[in-house]
Amino acid sequence: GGGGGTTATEEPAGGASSPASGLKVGLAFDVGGRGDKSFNDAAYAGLEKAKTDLGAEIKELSPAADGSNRGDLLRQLADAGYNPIIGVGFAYAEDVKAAATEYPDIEFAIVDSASSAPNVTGLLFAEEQGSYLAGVAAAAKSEAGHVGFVGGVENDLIRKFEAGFDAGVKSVKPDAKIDVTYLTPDGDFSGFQAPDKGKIAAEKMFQDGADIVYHAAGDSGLGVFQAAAAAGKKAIGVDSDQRQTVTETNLQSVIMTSMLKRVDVGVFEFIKAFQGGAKGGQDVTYDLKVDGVGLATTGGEIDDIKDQLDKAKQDIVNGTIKVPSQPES
Amino acid sequence: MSADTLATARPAVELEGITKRFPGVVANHDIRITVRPGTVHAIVGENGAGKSTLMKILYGMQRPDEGTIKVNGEQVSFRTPSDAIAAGIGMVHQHFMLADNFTVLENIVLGAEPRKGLNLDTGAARRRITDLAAAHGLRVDPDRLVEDLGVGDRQRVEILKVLYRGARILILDEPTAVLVPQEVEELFQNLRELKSEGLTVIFISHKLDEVLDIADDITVIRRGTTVASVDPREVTARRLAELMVGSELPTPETRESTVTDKVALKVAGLTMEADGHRPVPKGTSITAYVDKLRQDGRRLLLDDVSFEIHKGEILGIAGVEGNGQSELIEAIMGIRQAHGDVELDGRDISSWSTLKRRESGIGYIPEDRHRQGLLLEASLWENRVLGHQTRKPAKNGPWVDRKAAKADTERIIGEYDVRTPGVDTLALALSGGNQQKLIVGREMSGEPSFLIAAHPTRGVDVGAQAAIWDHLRNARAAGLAVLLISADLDELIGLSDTIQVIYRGRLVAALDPSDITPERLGGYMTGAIAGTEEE
Amino acid sequence: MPAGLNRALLTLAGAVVAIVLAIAVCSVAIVAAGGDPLHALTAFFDFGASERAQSNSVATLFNRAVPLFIAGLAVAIGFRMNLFNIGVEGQYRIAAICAAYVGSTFVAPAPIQIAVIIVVAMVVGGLYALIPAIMKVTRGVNEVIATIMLNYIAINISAYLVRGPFAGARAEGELTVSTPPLPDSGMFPDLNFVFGWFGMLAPTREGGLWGFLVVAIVLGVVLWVVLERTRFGFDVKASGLNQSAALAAGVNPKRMVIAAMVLSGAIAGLIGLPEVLGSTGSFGTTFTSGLGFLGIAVALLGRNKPAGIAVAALLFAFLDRAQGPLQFANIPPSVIEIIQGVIVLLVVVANEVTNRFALRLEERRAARQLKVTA
Amino acid sequence: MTRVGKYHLALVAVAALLLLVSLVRVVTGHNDITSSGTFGAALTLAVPLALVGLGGLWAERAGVVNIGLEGMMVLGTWFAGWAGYQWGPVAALVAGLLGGALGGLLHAIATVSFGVDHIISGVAINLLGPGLTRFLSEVLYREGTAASAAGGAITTSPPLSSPVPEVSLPVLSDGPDLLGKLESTHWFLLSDVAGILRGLTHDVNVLVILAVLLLPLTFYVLWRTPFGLRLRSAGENPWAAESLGVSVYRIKYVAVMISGAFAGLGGTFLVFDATKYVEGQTGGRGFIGLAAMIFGNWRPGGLAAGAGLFGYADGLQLRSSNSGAFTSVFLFGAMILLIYLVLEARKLMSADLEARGVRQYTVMASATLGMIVLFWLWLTVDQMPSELVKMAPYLLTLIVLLVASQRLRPPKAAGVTYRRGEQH
Ligand SMILES: Nc1ncnc2c1ncn2[C@@H]1O[C@H](COP(=O)(O)OP(=O)(O)OP(=O)(O)O)[C@@H](O)[C@H]1O
Ligand SMILES: Nc1ncnc2c1ncn2[C@@H]1O[C@H](COP(=O)(O)OP(=O)(O)OP(=O)(O)O)[C@@H](O)[C@H]1O
Ligand SMILES: [Mg+2]
Ligand SMILES: [Mg+2]
Repeated sequence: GGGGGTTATEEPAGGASSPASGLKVGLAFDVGGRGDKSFNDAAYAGLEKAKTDLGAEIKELSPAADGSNRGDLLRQLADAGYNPIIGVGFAYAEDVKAAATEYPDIEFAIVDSASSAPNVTGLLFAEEQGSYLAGVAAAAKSEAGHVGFVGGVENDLIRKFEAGFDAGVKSVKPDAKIDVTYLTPDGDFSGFQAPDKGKIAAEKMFQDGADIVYHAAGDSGLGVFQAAAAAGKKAIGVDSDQRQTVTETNLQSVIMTSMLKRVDVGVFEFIKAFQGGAKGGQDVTYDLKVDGVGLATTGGEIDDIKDQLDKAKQDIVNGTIKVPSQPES
Repeated sequence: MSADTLATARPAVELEGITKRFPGVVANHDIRITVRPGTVHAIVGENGAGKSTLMKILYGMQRPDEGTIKVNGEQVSFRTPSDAIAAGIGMVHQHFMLADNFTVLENIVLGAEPRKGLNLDTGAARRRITDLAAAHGLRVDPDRLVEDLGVGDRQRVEILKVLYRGARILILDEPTAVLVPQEVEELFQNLRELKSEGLTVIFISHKLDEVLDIADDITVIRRGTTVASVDPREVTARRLAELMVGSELPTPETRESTVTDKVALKVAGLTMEADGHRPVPKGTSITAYVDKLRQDGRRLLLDDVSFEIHKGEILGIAGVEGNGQSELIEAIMGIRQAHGDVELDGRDISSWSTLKRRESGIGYIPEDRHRQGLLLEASLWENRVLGHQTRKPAKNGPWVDRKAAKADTERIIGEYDVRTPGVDTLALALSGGNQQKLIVGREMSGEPSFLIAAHPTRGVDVGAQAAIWDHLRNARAAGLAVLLISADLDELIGLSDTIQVIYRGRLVAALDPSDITPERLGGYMTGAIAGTEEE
Repeated sequence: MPAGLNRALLTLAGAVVAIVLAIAVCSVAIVAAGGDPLHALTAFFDFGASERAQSNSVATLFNRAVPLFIAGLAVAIGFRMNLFNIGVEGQYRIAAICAAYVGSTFVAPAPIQIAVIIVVAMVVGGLYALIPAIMKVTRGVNEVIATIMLNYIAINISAYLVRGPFAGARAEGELTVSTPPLPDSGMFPDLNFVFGWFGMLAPTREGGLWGFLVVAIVLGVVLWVVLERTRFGFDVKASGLNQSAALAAGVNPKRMVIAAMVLSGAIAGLIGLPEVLGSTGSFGTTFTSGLGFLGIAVALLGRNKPAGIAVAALLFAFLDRAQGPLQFANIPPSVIEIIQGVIVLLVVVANEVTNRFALRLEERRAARQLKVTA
Repeated sequence: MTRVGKYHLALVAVAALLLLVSLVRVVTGHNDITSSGTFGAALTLAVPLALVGLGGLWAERAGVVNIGLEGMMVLGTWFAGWAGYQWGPVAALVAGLLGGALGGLLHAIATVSFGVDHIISGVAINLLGPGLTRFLSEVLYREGTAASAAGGAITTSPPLSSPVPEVSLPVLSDGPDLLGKLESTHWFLLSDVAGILRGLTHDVNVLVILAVLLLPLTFYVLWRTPFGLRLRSAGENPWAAESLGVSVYRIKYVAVMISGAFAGLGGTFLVFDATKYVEGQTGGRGFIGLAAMIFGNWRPGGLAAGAGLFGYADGLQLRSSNSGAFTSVFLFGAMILLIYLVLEARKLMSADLEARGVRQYTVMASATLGMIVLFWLWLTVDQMPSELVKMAPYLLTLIVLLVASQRLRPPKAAGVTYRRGEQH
């Protein structure tokens, strides 16, 4: 993953922060906004950390349901004196690019998309690498040699998850069977909000003999967990440590692990770097090397294959293994 | 017994000082009527005199602004029809109040359903209806859908509805308007029977001979107020009419024949299938195909209808409603598909669109002005354009010529005496008669060579009626061919040069209006007299 | 005509009352949420502190109003003849992707390039609307269901096209998919100079004030002329007011259904173009959806008349624009949707009430004048 | 044709369909076509559609067109989620019903009391529903509230405080699971029937049972009780009803509120299925339910068939993205066309005059062509683009409507603004 640019290794000088730092950080969520207990909330966690640790004044905005005003939110933040400004989600790519040219003195960051201007920092995540580890874990734990993947919306971000997962599974069990279902086509975002459909898709996989299903389907993942619980099988969560965020106890136990995507880290590190005087124009890739992605270990279900996972991780960090970011089809 | 005699002494209904105002209209003003029990009491009056309004007040559908109502001596105040029903009053409305997609039984029991537990007790209802029907000689099949019934049957259903609720006082608002004489006679038979059982009937009609035939008392209403109470034995139809309108009755007499030998419209073998039009298969002649349809027992709405209308001739079509008149009109207008040929001035127009037919000189006064003739929520001048949107003066290239259309509407308003504040008034603000005059004026413009006039004076008061008849006669004299369809047999006989009777989609008799009575005509219309061609 | 003026004034009064009531309802909600309705009200009028922010806000307002206006027009044509084209949503999506793709495949002088794109959009939108029209006239399929189904089908087809046959090149790691970018000659020139007339700064936002506004205005005027002054418009009105009278008057109902539906679809085809030609230059995953449904509300609010639709579109755009400012004032932005819903409901209720009042007045007037003359 | 005749015909048609499907399954080897899993999924997807469709039915039978079902359903989901996390499923059920009924009340006030155009009012409610629920979430589930601690957030409610019971048919689809055993033998016809039955009886949510019961109950109430007669009369001819003392306004209010309650119940079902409210979870089902109702000719049985067909197609689609089972639809379509052609050809043989129009030949020729194309597609395509599979349910609905639409008969006064004492 991740083209040019550096990885987030360099620590900006002067970690300590002054309370009244004069730092005003603006953040614009993706459609769905705050409270998705996942991607957007992770970004907010990073922002909040900046507030407590760096003394930043923060403002976060959610777009209209149709996402038509993403660009305007960025502009309104800029006009209100916020700097830096972060757009959460690849859907902001065009808007951040435009806003960055309109406001060359303000620093922008975009999550999940590459830098497009000198004052834009791309915060990229190597989902395929994390998903690769999820695939390794799934394959290692699968007794049937049959696993599944449920994607919410068939867009290229989610296909990245699929690609990594696929490669990870194949690396352990080359002839393993992998069922893949996407709930809705690209452009129809209801696939992230349809737990019933997630359940039906996962049910089918379990009925066909899969014993572990990985999801990248937002709220629809809940259905995947339910199907797993009903079938007495396992599931893998996504983005945050879902074994902790899911409140139903019967569902917690089916979540074998979760593929973590540390958007909070990305957001916080960006703000910190900005405070330290860093400039944009480059991408920062949060990959396995910097623990920007990884697997959650809550519940201890993958402790027994820790060595295998560590090895895979090492190979990826070394570059021995190149994880594809698009599934072969 | 003494209680009985007391009851007979007390009036069934007493209306005192009833006044009802609508925006801009006083529908009823200080009306006083006393109805004796066990009698048929007729209320007559011209259109808009306030008869229906008064009855709706008595039936609880409208509330009077002033005045009192007494039923069987008790003062009452009805808020809804249910109150009136509870007081033993039933009403048959001027327009049928039936749900087409319901069975007869469902229509009758609605609102007064017998129950078995939670269920609707259809068994009990059916028994009760059959009993009632037998007792009063009202034949109906409780399980038929109302949409399949003819007008006579529907009328009986309406009366049964009222009887079913145990009404002792029946209001019949113009029940005979859609009936042929034989059906009227049958209805009167029923009414006399009801009367003999002690029921009270309030009967509304414009048809004075009928009123004189059935009524025990007559009240005349003019302009919303009672002008006279008369005894039918002491009054003539002419005197009644004068009381109603304060003028003489007009007659629809056409003077001398203006029929020419030039055929304006020729219809040959017109046949329409009931269950959707199917094209005639290739290589089959129409007659062979229609024969096949008949053999198969398919219902035909129009069955081999042929006739000619000459310039200057009025051809009247007589028939009970629902025997194919509407279909005939729609086939000639090209609104519905049919087999057979239609020729206008020698040109075959069978395959033409409605628009092209209108453009080539067919005018059309529809039977239901609100449904087919007007855009109620549009202005008068826009209504003038309707049907003439592709012709001068309404059109100017792709544009609607508003100026010319308005000017021409002014002309119609003048020539046809349409009472309106102006051409921008919405059509719905006009009274029915004025709306009808506007339609007649519109259809006469553009010099049509052939006019379809369906019930041209239905629901129109005497003054307007006479005016419309004059216009038709003048146009006929100028060479217009007219196809006249009317339920008013006097109008039909008076205006037509020839009368054809339509029965079950077939033309069954051609009659000479000069020597036919309404009664005989009714015989043909109901199929009682078999069709012999007399000429 | 004083009668017409009377009616117009009454309508206006009704609308104002409705809007005031809607604001009151929302104030209650805001208070319940622990907010201050006055803050909310100021947020709606908060166009930014700097001149530049104000210019941008105004541009945003109009840029939002333009597609809403076109959507309202598209919906209104069907509604005027009681034809419920719920399928505007699908029609504009399909049209936008096809137009964006076709526009990217060639380079021609700007007027030609843009004209071709517009024509393609209208043709595709019209053709897609032709499907339910034909289904209705030949098989009697209810257009409401047919267009609802076709909306879902359109989402799938456009997803397939944008990822498959119509996909443009992408930078490595770019996650959005879109059609290839339009050449510069395909971008509609902006209207930023207009701001100069009012002594304002030109907006700096991407695309500025979209030039498509001009097309929308022209469209509105043309449509008004077509609907109010031509034979076709008369036929539409007649079919809408009284189907059977229109039929008897020689208006071919099947042809009218097809014509109205296709015209509605063709206009729907334009809904996506302001965005494509104004800023994005392509159809992609972030293409604004849902305008077809909002168009229904806008059309109904505008009583299916171009001028009314323009007002309604501006009102909706005005409310939508406050999405950001409301959040700055710590007020849940969902009050916007509530206001919009309440306004639609109350305005039509007010319409209904004033309409009846006006009719009654007219009848009374007619009756009075007759009495004078008689 | 008599009612009994129709009933028998329907039974024969179902049997024939079953036979055909079974044949397709054996030929293609795609056992999922009639598996209990597919039918279980179909049931889950069909039930909310059927409930919402019933909502539409109640309103339209009383003469009020209800395009606001989607908004009412949204209200149902939110209130069910809100009550459910605090007081459990029973409270969720009640709250969902009331939430939907609230939307219905609004619609009734606008359309019945004020005479607003029914479509306009429905559109406004579709705007209001999501706006109001989002607002409520933003207020009640915001960070720092107890609900937020319990797992609630702006887009979701906390999960139901206790699970919704699920039941199975003992012995047959549970425990010994005889049907399941029979299904897994993959015998012709027998396994298909077993699969279908098991799918409909294994681990079903209690609300499914309730929903399935509501179909005959609706039929009973509307077509067998005095109340139902009055309600339908308001949809056929309200003036007639009024003249007989039926309180049309009250009936309409009751009907539209029941309509909203049904939509809310559909929403509640979604909440039960997901164990919580999730924003956007209705996903346009209000509209599709309405389509199912029209499809079903404004009758509960037809509506159930419409919802079932859609649910089945959607379930199969969701479950078949790997196996390509959906390609067997091509074979199925080809076989239907074949049967049609055989029937037509027989008619032609019987020398019936009217069967021989040019149009008839064109129709038959295109049917033949369609059959060949479908056959060819079935033979050559083994994996369709997923977008095209996903639109299959919608396409299928359109095709069925094209074939069956002309027989539909809506209530005569549906959508008509009724005012007391103003007959038209
Ligand atoms: N609901 C109403 N609102 C306003 N005016 C009305 C209403 N109903 C009746 N009118 C008016 O009241 C007057 C009396 O009407 P009504 O229907 O009682 O007449 P009618 O004697 O029954 O006439 P017809 O012989 O035509 O049936 C008419 O001028 C009519 O226009
Ligand atoms: N339901 C109604 N609501 C409001 N006004 C009505 C209603 N019915 C009739 N009117 C008004 O009453 C007046 C007369 O209408 P109507 O058609 O009953 O007249 P009419 O007296 O019977 O006339 P004509 O004898 O010409 O038929 C018109 O001004 C009409 O606007
Ligand atoms: Mg009258
Ligand atoms: Mg009357």
